[in-house]
Amino acid sequence: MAIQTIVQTVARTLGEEMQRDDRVVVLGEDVGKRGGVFLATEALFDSYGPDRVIDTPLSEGAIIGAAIGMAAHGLRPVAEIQFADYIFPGIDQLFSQAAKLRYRSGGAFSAPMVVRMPAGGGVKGGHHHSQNPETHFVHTPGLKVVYPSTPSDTKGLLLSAIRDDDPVVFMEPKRLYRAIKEDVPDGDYTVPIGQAKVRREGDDVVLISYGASAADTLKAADALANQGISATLIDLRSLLPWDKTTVLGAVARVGRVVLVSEAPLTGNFMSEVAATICEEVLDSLEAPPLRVTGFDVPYPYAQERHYTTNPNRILKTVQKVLDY
Amino acid sequence: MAIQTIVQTVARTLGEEMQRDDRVVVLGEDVGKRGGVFLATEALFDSYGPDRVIDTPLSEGAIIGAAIGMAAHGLRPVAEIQFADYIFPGIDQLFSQAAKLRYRSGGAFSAPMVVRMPAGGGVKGGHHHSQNPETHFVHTPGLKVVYPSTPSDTKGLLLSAIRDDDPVVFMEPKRLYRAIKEDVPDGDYTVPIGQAKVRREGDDVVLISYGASAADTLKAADALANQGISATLIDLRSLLPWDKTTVLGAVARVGRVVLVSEAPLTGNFMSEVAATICEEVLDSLEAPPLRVTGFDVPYPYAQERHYTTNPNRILKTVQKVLDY
Amino acid sequence: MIQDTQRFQPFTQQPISVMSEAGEWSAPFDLTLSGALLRGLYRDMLGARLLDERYSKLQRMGKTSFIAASSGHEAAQVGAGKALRPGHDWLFPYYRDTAMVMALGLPGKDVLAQAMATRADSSKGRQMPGHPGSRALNIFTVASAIASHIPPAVGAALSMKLRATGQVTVTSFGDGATSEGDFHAAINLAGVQGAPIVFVCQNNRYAISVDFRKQSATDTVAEKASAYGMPGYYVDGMDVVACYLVMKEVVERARQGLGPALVEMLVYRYGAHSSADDDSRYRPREEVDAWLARDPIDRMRRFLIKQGLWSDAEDADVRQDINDSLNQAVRDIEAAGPVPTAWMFDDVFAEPTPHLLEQRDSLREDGS
Amino acid sequence: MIQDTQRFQPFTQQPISVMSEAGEWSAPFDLTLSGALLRGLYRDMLGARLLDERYSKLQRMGKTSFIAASSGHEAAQVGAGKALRPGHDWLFPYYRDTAMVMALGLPGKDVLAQAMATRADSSKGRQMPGHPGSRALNIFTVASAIASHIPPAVGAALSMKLRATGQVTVTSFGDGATSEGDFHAAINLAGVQGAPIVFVCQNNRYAISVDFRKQSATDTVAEKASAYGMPGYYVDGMDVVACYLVMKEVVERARQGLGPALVEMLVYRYGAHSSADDDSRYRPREEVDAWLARDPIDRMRRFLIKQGLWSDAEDADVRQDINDSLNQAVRDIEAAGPVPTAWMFDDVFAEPTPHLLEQRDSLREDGS
Ligand SMILES: Cc1ncc(C[n+]2csc(CCOP(=O)(O)OP(=O)(O)O)c2C)c(N)n1
Ligand SMILES: Cc1ncc(C[n+]2csc(CCOP(=O)(O)OP(=O)(O)O)c2C)c(N)n1
Ligand SMILES: [Mg+2]
Ligand SMILES: [Mg+2]
Repeated sequence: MAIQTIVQTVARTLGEEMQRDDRVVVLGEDVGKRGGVFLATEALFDSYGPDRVIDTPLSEGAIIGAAIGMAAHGLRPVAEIQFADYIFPGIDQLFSQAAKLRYRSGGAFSAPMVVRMPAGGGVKGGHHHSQNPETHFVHTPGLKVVYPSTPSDTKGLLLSAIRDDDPVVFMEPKRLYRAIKEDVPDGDYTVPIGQAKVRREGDDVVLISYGASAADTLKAADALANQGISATLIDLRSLLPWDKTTVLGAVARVGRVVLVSEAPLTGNFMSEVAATICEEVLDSLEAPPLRVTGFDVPYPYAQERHYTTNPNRILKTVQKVLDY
Repeated sequence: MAIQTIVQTVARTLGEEMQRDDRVVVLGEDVGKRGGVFLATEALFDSYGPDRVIDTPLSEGAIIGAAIGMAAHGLRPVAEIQFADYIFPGIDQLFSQAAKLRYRSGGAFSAPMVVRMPAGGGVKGGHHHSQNPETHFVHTPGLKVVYPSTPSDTKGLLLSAIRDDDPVVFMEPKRLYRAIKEDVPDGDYTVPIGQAKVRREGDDVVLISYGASAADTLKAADALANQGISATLIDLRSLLPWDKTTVLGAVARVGRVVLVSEAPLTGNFMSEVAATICEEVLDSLEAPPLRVTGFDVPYPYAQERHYTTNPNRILKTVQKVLDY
Repeated sequence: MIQDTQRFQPFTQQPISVMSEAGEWSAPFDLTLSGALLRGLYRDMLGARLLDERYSKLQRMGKTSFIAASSGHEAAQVGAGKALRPGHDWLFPYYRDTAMVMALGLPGKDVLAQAMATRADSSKGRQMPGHPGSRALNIFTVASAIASHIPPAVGAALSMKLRATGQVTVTSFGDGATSEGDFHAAINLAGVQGAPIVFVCQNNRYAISVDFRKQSATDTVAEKASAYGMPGYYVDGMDVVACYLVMKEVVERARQGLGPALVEMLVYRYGAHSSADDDSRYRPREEVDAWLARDPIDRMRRFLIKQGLWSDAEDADVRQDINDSLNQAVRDIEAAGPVPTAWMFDDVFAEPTPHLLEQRDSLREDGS
Repeated sequence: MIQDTQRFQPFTQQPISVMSEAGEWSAPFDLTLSGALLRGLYRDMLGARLLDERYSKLQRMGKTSFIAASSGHEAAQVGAGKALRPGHDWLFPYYRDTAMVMALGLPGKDVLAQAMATRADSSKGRQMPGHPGSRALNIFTVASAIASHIPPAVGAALSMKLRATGQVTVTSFGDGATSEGDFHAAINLAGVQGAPIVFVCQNNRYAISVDFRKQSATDTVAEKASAYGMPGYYVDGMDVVACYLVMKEVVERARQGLGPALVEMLVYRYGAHSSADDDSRYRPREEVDAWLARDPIDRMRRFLIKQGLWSDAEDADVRQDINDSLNQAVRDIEAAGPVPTAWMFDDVFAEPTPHLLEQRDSLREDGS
């Protein structure tokens, strides 16, 4: 076990897997000597050199596109998009090529690749260094999507993602990159894609979240506990596929649920979760499922702390659900 | 009044508005002499010439990007994306530039432009000529999104879109391009963005849809009527902003609702509508809101008629809601 | 066959050609290709043309929904396809490359099976017609989105270089594709990395209706190569031997680690853009006729006959053979029967996820 | 001032320069610029440098969160900014263009106000620091996404052409930006349409840590212009007069309807990429020192002194003036106070939609 942050875990896990499997290569902007602008690929260049740690030209289309071809040809590329906001110049490669390759070829070709990206706001990054584009990914058949919130899950899901035979979008909560330290299991520690983590069991309300919002939600749960309110805390971790069984089980049992995710409200991934809850366990609901999300505005700079899913907003919403 | 199809209405409405307002220009691939691959810009080139009807190089990024600059500079560009599926090479321009321009400049600049695109499947187009990418647009603050299903609404919303001071994504149901003829009002006929259309009032179930699915839903409603089941039929027409008032009013009154939209299930726009319904009028629900959507697979070729929201699938789902 | 010396110059003003319209050898070096190879080039062009004709007929009969014919591009496509080592090198083609994939070894039957989307289609009826692919032949299944296959092609070439496999990638596209951002992003990366890849642009001077002069401010595509630090060759795409020789040279150079190249082949699309197009709206008839008079197949036949490698009688026999086998192919493809509805849910992922199984079951339930 | 004859050749091997490092006039034509203009070029560079220094200090004090300094790029930026007609032509700059927007007329106070995001910021605190804009000066508000402003710049130029407004667009970006697909898509369109636009690439040979040799297989950016049918100029970006003269020539040519141009200015980034970067991880100290010795401001001062247009005493006075006004600016900006929370919901659309009003109210309710 080693006590480490999320961003350290990314770099070390990549290094371990590159050691184990020489098909694994890393590519992106500044991933080489610089070790990534967040140091998420630190020291890899020194260990594996420019053939396996590739500083690409400044083009997300080239990065993702090259990863697709490498993957189809037998490598296991891990592409870094410097900020999730910059996925869009490369999103056609992800959507039109990667997501549809296995399907369109009748299984003849596939793209076992990972696209890593720091996502989310609260770091004074403004419009283009703060967004949470996960809805775009989950709505695109052929992509898997994970979004861990702890160092251990980062390791476990990153290994699963690299070893997965299909393209996985690996979102990293940049606000938590250095905010949490944790003992991370050594060696071959994997977390299956598609399993949520119940971080806490409680009877009064279910709180569902993922990514940086999971940390906000945890804080809110602590505050609730102080008030004697016990919450079941679910960290989805995987968004596609997402763990319906765990979610529906908890909501059916507790009857009250608040869904927390920082992306804009309209079309937020939690809309999907809420719609599914209502489809499947309507009769167990004792209150409407309420969402705490970002607002339908471009990610603001000056007011970003009001935009995030801060514990205050979560608590007010939980109160509404409890008072219903 | 003139009896015309949707695609004829697009071309004629563009022509009328170009006549009225010389700031309006049309640009895209094959919009010139060819009149568009669907003839949605037919005859415009002959009337307005290459300065106002611009055949661009084959780049969606160039098309949307140029439209943004034209709009910021004072024109009213209407860009055509040949198929909605090809928005992705240009989506960064739409998301990173157009959607955020007014906001990021504190109102100094804006992009009053329309991005038209034939969308939806059922025309044997396979993966890349069939998709319904509206979720991506509604989830991007700063864009308005409309998706008419009749010739009259096409005219009314297209005029509103061109005259709107912000970027509007104008989705056209290509499966219905020539399937419906209708008397379309002459002259300055506009439909406000953000207003749904109640096409039929009924007491047993509310059916909500838009685009090509609205035609499927209409057929289903006819079949239901034959069985003595009366449906309220809502055609959303505008997806951002969408008409919460009309939807919530109808659902609160009737208590049962089926939501129909052809995009893949996970993250479908109807998930948003369903989540909102449950948030706001949970107690009036007599059955879970159920969705009839495309599946979470790339748009298939051979089986596309099973993929669409055909009336059969709608009817089975309505039955479930009624039986609940 | 490829000499040590480089035969062709990049960035020429005139397209590279090695035979006259009349079928006379016109290159400043000797013809050293075998008769078998030359006859093969011709036969492949003819096979593709006849397949096109059959395919069009099937489309008009409603047995397939769409065709984007390769007629007029055969010399370019066969020249390129034949320059690769089948099953070793990789090809990233676009939708018009029927003749190219066939020259590489894909049976015409597979092309038609994909177009007719029966159980005989190895890609399971997933895509619209004109989108073949083959794992065995390393033909990366076509996707409709223009230029979107070019970045993956570069990625495959980088993998080849990294692992020193001795393979080469060829990717093919039209003139319109050169305007897409991904063309640029990809070829730029290939230039920087010296990837073993050849970019083949079939310039028919139209992207559907859009004239090349509205596509690019340059006279040629080839000259764009200099922006990526690689040689660009401007080739007469109606001269199959020139296409073959230039391709062979640049492919082998890439194989030797000497870097990528861009090859522009000047061709003409004999038909409309596709069965969904009406080219009379934008192309003058005289222009079409002038190019029809330069038919690459006729030119090669004249050449072979002059070389004593072909005869009219043989021509008739070969046509008959090809047509017979097309007849048989169509019968077999139809006999295979339609693809099952449930296949719609396979191959989204290597293993189906719970939500896909649920959706498959829900469709069954609905029975629709 | 611009002569009828064209003074500068595109596609030179050596960067175009008109003065030596020592500050001697070295061009093959006479210097005809007025003393006032030359002094202005210097003063603008100095103003930008001093602002940079102040801005960095504010960042270290936590009064702004970020800076991507223009130090080292001043000659290029001032040369370009001064070549435009303020309030008539349009500028589409990138985040490093502080000196360029100031040369065009944007007060340093506005730059700092945007960076400090108080009520003094005309863009209402919406964006991270380093993202100025101005409606009055036609400075298209900076967006962080590299190269994303280039297609809109071309669109504006097309509008100018269509309406024959006599305006010109300039867009500016770094060497890294040239790899993005949108750079290509945009400049290609400009070439085809002959749009009145000048593309200015400030090549500092790094994109954050990525060396230009990993960005492009060419030696220069300028030579890429030939792929778009336009002239490309390779200019010494540490020579403000050369930058100004080349820009003036190509801007006026574009204004006359003679088409677009690409201008590469060879510069060096004196600091790290930004306050979030540590350049010692990838740049050798000796390289930085060598370029520091070529400081464009010092060179211009030597030139002016040699021309009898400047003195050390004047230099001290001007620095004092600039610093005084920066002091005042910072005081005013801070006094304006923070932007209100509710502003977060404005300017998404021209008119707020019901859902935005609802969300604004919900936030008020939450009080958070
Ligand atoms: C990204 C994208 N945009 C638009 C289209 C629609 N489209 C299909 S073919 C075509 C023209 C292609 O022209 P070119 O590249 O010259 O190839 P050609 O058909 O002439 O061989 C267009 C615009 C597409 N398939 N993909
Ligand atoms: C689309 C996009 N991808 C990545 C980034 C992150 N990023 C910010 S600056 C930069 C390097 C830009 O280099 P260059 O264009 O040479 O400009 P310079 O900073 O050297 O002046 C990168 C990669 C971005 N802002 N936008
Ligand atoms: Mg073409
Ligand atoms: Mg740079």
